[in-house]
Amino acid sequence: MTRILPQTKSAAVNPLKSSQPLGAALAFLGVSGAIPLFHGNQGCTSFALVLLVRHFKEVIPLQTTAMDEVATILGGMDHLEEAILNLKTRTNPKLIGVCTTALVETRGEDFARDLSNIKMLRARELAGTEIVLANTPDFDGAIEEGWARAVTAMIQRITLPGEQARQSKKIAILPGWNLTVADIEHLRETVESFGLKAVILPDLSGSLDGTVPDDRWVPTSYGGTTVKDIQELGTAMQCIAICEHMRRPAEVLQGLTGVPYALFQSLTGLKDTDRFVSLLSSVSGATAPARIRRRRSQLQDALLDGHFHFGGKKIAIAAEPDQLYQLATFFTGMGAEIAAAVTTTGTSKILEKVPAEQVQVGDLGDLEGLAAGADLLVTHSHGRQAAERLGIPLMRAGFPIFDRLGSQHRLTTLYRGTRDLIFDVANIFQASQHAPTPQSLDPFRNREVPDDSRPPTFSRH
Amino acid sequence: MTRILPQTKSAAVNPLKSSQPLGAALAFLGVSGAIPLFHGNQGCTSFALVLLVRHFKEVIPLQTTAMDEVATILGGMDHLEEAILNLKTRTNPKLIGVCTTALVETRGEDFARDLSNIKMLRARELAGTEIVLANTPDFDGAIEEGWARAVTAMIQRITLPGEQARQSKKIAILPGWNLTVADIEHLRETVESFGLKAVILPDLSGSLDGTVPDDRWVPTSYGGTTVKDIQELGTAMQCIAICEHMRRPAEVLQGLTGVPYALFQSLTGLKDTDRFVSLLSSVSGATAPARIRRRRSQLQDALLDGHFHFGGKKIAIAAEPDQLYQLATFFTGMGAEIAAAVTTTGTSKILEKVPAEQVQVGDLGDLEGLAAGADLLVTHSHGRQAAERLGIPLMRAGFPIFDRLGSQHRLTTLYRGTRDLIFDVANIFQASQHAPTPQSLDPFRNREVPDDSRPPTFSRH
Amino acid sequence: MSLDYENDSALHEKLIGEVLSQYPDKSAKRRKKHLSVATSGDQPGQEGKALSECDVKSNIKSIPGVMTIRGCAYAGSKGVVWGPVKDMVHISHGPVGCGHYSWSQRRNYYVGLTGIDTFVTLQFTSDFQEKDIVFGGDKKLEKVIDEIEELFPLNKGISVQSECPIGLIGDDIEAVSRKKAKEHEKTIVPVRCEGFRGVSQSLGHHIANDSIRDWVFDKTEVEFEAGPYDVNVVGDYNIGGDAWATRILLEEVGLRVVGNWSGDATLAEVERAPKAKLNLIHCYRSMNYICRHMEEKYGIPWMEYNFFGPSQIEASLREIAKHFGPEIVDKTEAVIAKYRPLVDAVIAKYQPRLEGKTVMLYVGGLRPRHVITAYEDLGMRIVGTGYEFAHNDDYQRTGHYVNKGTLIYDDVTGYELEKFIEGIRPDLVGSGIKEKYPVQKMGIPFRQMHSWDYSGPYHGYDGFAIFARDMDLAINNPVWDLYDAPWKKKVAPPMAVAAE
Amino acid sequence: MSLDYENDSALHEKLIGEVLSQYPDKSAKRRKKHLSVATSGDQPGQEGKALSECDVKSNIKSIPGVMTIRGCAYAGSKGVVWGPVKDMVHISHGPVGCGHYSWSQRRNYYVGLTGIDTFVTLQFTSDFQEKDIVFGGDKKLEKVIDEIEELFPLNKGISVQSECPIGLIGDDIEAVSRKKAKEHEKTIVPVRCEGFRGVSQSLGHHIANDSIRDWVFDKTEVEFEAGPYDVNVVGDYNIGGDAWATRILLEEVGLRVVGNWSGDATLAEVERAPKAKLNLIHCYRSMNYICRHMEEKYGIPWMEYNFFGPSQIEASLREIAKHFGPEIVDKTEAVIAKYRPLVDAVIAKYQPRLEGKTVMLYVGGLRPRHVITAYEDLGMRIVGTGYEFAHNDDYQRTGHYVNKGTLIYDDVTGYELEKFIEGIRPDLVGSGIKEKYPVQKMGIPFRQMHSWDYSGPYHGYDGFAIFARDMDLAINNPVWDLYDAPWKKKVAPPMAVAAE
Repeated sequence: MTRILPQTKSAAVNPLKSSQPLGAALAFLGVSGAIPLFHGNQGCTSFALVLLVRHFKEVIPLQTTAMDEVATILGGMDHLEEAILNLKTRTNPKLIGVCTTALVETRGEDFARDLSNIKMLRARELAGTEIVLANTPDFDGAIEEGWARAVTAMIQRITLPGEQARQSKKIAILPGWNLTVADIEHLRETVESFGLKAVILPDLSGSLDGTVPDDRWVPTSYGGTTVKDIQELGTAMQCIAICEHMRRPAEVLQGLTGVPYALFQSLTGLKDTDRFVSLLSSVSGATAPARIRRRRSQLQDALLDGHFHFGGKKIAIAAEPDQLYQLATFFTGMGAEIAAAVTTTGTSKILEKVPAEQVQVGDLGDLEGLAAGADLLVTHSHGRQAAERLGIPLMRAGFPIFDRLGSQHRLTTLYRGTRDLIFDVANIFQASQHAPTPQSLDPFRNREVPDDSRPPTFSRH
Repeated sequence: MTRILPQTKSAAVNPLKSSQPLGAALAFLGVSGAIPLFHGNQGCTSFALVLLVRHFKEVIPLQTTAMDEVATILGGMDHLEEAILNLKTRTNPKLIGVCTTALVETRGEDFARDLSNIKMLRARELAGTEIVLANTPDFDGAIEEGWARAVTAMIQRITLPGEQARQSKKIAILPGWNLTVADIEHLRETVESFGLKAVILPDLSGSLDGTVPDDRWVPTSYGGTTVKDIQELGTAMQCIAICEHMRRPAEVLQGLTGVPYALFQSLTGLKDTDRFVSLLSSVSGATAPARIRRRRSQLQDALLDGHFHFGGKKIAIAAEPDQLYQLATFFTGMGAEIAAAVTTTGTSKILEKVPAEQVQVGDLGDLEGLAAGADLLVTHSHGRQAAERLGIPLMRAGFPIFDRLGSQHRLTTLYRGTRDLIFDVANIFQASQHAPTPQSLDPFRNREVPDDSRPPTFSRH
Repeated sequence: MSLDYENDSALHEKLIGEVLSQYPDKSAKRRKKHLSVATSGDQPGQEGKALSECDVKSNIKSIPGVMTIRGCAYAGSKGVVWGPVKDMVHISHGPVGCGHYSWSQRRNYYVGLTGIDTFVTLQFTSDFQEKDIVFGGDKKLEKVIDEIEELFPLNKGISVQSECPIGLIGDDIEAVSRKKAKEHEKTIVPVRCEGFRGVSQSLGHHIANDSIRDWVFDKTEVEFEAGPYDVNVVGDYNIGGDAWATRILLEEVGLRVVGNWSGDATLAEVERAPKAKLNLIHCYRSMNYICRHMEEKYGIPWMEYNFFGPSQIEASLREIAKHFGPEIVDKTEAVIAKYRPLVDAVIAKYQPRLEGKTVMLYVGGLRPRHVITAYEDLGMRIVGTGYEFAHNDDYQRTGHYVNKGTLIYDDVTGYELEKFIEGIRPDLVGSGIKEKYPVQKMGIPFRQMHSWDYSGPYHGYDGFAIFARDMDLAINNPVWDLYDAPWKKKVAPPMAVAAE
Repeated sequence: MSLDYENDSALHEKLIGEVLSQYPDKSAKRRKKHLSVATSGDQPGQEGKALSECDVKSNIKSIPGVMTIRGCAYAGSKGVVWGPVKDMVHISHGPVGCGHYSWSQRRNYYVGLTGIDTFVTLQFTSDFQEKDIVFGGDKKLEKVIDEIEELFPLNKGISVQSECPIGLIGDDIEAVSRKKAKEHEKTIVPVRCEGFRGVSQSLGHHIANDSIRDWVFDKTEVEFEAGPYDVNVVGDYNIGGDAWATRILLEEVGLRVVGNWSGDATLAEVERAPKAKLNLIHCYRSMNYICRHMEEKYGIPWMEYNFFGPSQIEASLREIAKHFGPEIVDKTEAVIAKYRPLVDAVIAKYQPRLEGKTVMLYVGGLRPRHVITAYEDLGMRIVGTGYEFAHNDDYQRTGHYVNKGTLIYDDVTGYELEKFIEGIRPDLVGSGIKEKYPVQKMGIPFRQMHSWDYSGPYHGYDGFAIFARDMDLAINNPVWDLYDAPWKKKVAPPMAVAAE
């Protein structure tokens, strides 16, 4: 079993993780007509907003309760109420998703009661707008947890409880945050090719897919899951949760409505996609269409063409737990080995299944220390400087990716996404190949560390 | 108007062009159950075969008449006949595409008559197999010409002549050789989304798309246009030719059958795709489906996100004429300028429309000489060493691409392909960005040449 | 050269009215104070004269649910003032979010061995967990400081940048700093820049300035041989190399730049600042406090300058030279003459491509006024401008830069700004990353004028050439011709239009 | 160490029968001569003994419409022998195809400034157009040579590699070469390697060897101080650095490598070759001609050696040492002892992962026999092997390498090879790029054994470690577990199986 090593130091040097409220905001952005509302200072919101904009290169309708010094001392309910009313008046959103921040959580107010009070007192004014609360202090968890909490909260608050008549062709999909916009588009198209209808929650493919809205001023998210879809999740035949962090929302949905769920810890790789396609076959009663079979065949071919470049390669990954699992199993499945695995939190059960000797809970400083001698670094854009210092190529994955275009349009799941990943990585390896020189030949050289001339790094391990 | 400069020297140093028979062979490979047959020495065939294998990473059923010294002296008809009969007996192909090489063309035999004789004498044995001849000496033209000649020959030989009853939903598409497998797949899907049926000749997406055939030993191409489809081209409502070099086959088809054609000199870029979609709309009487509109919207967004990285960049391209036009117009449409344009032959009319001051007919040596100071080189894989010497990143385009995986799975046309191209190029620029240093600041420095420290190159111009 | 033009006051007044009509009454009343139309362009130097009839009311609280572009005090201290001091380690003290979000958001260039003796692009946080909130974080802070000393022994000092929870849980970071400073014999600066203080990043600037005064000045023996032409450049953060471009000019006219705050700065430069002869303030907003303090305590005069575009460069150089007397004045005239041909060449090349193009600005610091003339030097016109986090003295300083009828907006919301842009449809908008995508989706060229959009420098003559090129690239890119602005579309399905 | 195992003769005979049954009678009869099963493994050194009962008949003509892996004379001369001579420019003389196709198809490594004094990875062609075919190309060749002299003045010489049309249009490239050699005072070598000559690349080797004899040897004054331990390494093309790995060993045992043909070679090395004391032939097939000539004319003995895998390395080193006497013998034993622990470590690591795995080979040159023992050193078994373009003496030389029952195929077609592989289903196939994709699609691991599949070197001890690692990576990659071989599929739609 994989050993999970706790943090080695008090400081985080080049943090791997961003924080929980951002994950929750992302999830709310996958609902149509939604506005995520940070309950905190304008500053936190502004920072998170900029980071989201830099990642998606899109308009992000993130809002703030603009807690100031006085409110911080006296309590934030007035600000929360004013923010909600202002948003309602001006933009009439379908959903306001409140994400708490460290500032208000430190005060330890009872937000749930605050919200109930607001909704009760302002029932008439707020009709037609769902208001969902996700408790997401920065000092706990990371994006994964924030995302899952927001989805759980939406199901708890919005989905109609109780057993309901099931629609035989409808399935509910709860994807992890690490699926790209292209993944979601592709997932939907795949499900539909079996004659099924997919309700995907959250669905970032509508709102953050890089389209230009026809109607100019859109103060909320556009596209995404509708509130009505969330209400009616209980009529699905089957729920499919993707990634371990979506187990909890799936369980809550099952508890509320009895809809059974199947969990895919990853949708990357041939085997997991086979399992997914097989499930769609059995739910729909249809065999896989020619298009899907052709994609499988193309993936097989990519496995053949690509494995050669992966064999024996050493990979260093820093990612949140489920993405770490997704990527690590992809790499080891191609014959590479995981030389370093760093993650954000030690609590996820998926970590035990990561195909590495050990997983270090830590930061990019840890990654930099552990990655010497690796052939590839895999982490978000902030890993670029470590990659440069180590002289190792970087494959960008996770959040944020702000220094490349189109990261949301890259497929990473199912047959086609796995194929594309293989090509991407194999091409990185091909681009950074080094030929031997007469001087480099030496039978007694340790071939396990291909290049000893790399500069030392500043982290100790 | 663009000036077309003739070759500056007798030698080709690092040739840009490969040769005509290879282009013809490629075209034949886009027909189902076909075998291209090089009429020449086993050596030429073997070389071309290896290059095709390295590019596609697929099995390539290329065959040879294995001309030896005796046949070279006495004439090759026997070898041609024996080769055809052997292929027929062993593999029973639907089509044998004979491509002549320099060896036999230098002798100046009358291959058309040879072939007629063979067909007549062996009529019974050869029944069920079309045999098409493309005259493609290496000492003339390049891939573009070879491809167009093979397609023309197929239409002339196979398509049923005369006006025929038109199928209202059927269109014929004659794509240039420079479209990738992914482009062809995408083209078909786009056409079908309007309720139309596309017959694409040649169609490499069936045979060279990286699938693993179920039935093991396939001695011919699999997938691709059927011979029947070629016979029935005359029943299409409309023919669409893509690239100037496909004008001739389209004209021949029109002459034979009366099917009108529309020529798209490029399918890359918003405007040309708009024109294409508009044509599909008018042929089908259907408006563009939501999926297409969404792709257009995503391309618009990519134009916005991407243009910033292209503005003022200097691009050096070496490619065959139509691909040069396709890429050059793409780059200038994004605000870059074409600092150097090199092509294989000076005869194509498209060259006059290339948005560059001048187009040099020449080799990669010319490219290397002209490209100093450019921000990006664009050519096939053999440009990699020039790129390294110049310290300029290389975007691989054309044939051959042997040192990267998945080049056939990259889209380069229509809304989505243009979007992907924008991302690819913008990311190359982002990866090779350089920050100023105190030393590099100097108001009197010539900013038009951003880096004067580049090593001199060996070509003179 | 200030162009002689007048903007459309009536249109601008109407736009303000339309925007406000969408708010509930109470909010409208508050927002009204931030929006205005300039009455007349004043003459340079007439500081303090009213900018417009109603004037904008700035530096007041944000409204819940009305997101603007502003940041917080932490952003002002860590992100602006302290972050670029390169040989110190700046701890984002509290939960991980603030530090992670703000990481590498500004392009403060520097030279040095990153991770060895230089730390600007590294990010340090004490990564508070729930237990730190509950039991207090002082112990953790001590550990973090010890770890930093061990991992990065070449650091010259540490600053502790407080995030919101610090101010709520009653930690005593001053005590920890004092203790650890003594232990490690290093400068350790606690900064009380919790995000909830003040209404924007602006108070963070002030707090950071004060922390320099209280925790750096006069705290160590500074060995430094002062000279007659020593100046500090204050408030140049070396975005894209600006400070380097500035230094070239000042040295050419005979001055010695002994400190640059805080782009590419060392702690030593900050410590020796009080020995200079003159403080040259670039970003008045973020650094006026410490300059006023130095004036008061050490008798160092200060003056503002503007190195955007040749008109202002020349004016500023002459002003500065005057301070130092004839020798410097002569050199200055020689330098100006030397660069004239370059300026003429840049203008000759770009003015024909940019003449008459209209620009709206919305930025922070001093840029809403300082860059105006650079545009005008190229024949362009400023039709609207505004500050993210200005005070009233900023707007007073803006008066002589803007022409009559210019639309002025303070702490504008995304909604308001878009409405103004849509109404005016300028040829270029210069603002921040948050505005970039919505503006571009409107079919309007855009440049980031906080970070120079990955370009720069824009200061000095070198910068002017780059600035001119960048504006040309943005405005004249062919994609804008492809772009059918959505409001120009017919009601027909979009394809019909697209396909022509 | 030759493993003691026997392959399945009956199965292999049956496979040959099945394959031949698909051909028309005439073709079957001709193909039958190329296919065989080994009767018994001979002892090393028993050169000349029959390999099998029926024996293969090699170096005979290809059949039209039956594509094999063979190349042509041009490939043998330009691609193999001359191409790697690094300080000469090799002109592919004729139309562009041959030169372009063959460009960078072999990984002949070298050191030098490419494009300045070294030209291996550049490609030069006279790019014939129709008019050159009609009016003859001699004038063009003259111009091309002049241009090369001007563009690349540091070249040490030029070779003219004839493509097919040259032999047909009656050009006199010898006259041009003589004229231009005189004019430029350079070595210029015309090579009559038109592709239609001979049945494979093999005749091209011979022609290239002869051109060295006729146009290089004894043509210039060679200043060179010969030593008692001078050897030429002949027929090592330095694929992936092989020649470098070889040189390390030879120098360690006390020899001086004065020439290496032709990987990383200079023209000077070729010129001085006749002064060496011994020719060590690696690739016998391509270079035996010139070695026999040197033996005859200059009295230089030659011997073959094999540096693949420790068994052969040791045997070869000892054979070589015997030639030079006790001093070298002692040094050799010391070298062998020095590397023993490394060899043991490599075997200890990889043998458990490779033991008993079966291998089929199909390659060119000497590899179908020479690499066999390297596999056996790792506990693997060779079940089939064959040459692309062998002569009978190659098969004679193969006898003592193969065990009884091994399938032998000469100049095999893609169809035949696939049928054999499908019938035998070995654990690994080692062949060329053309075979790579069909074999992999059958679900069988593959390594390119011409080019070492972008890896190498495989010669010497260093190479053995890399070789062992590469074979392990190929065979034990997890993708093979994912791959359902199509013939194992049930008749059900593939998804049903796939989804399990």
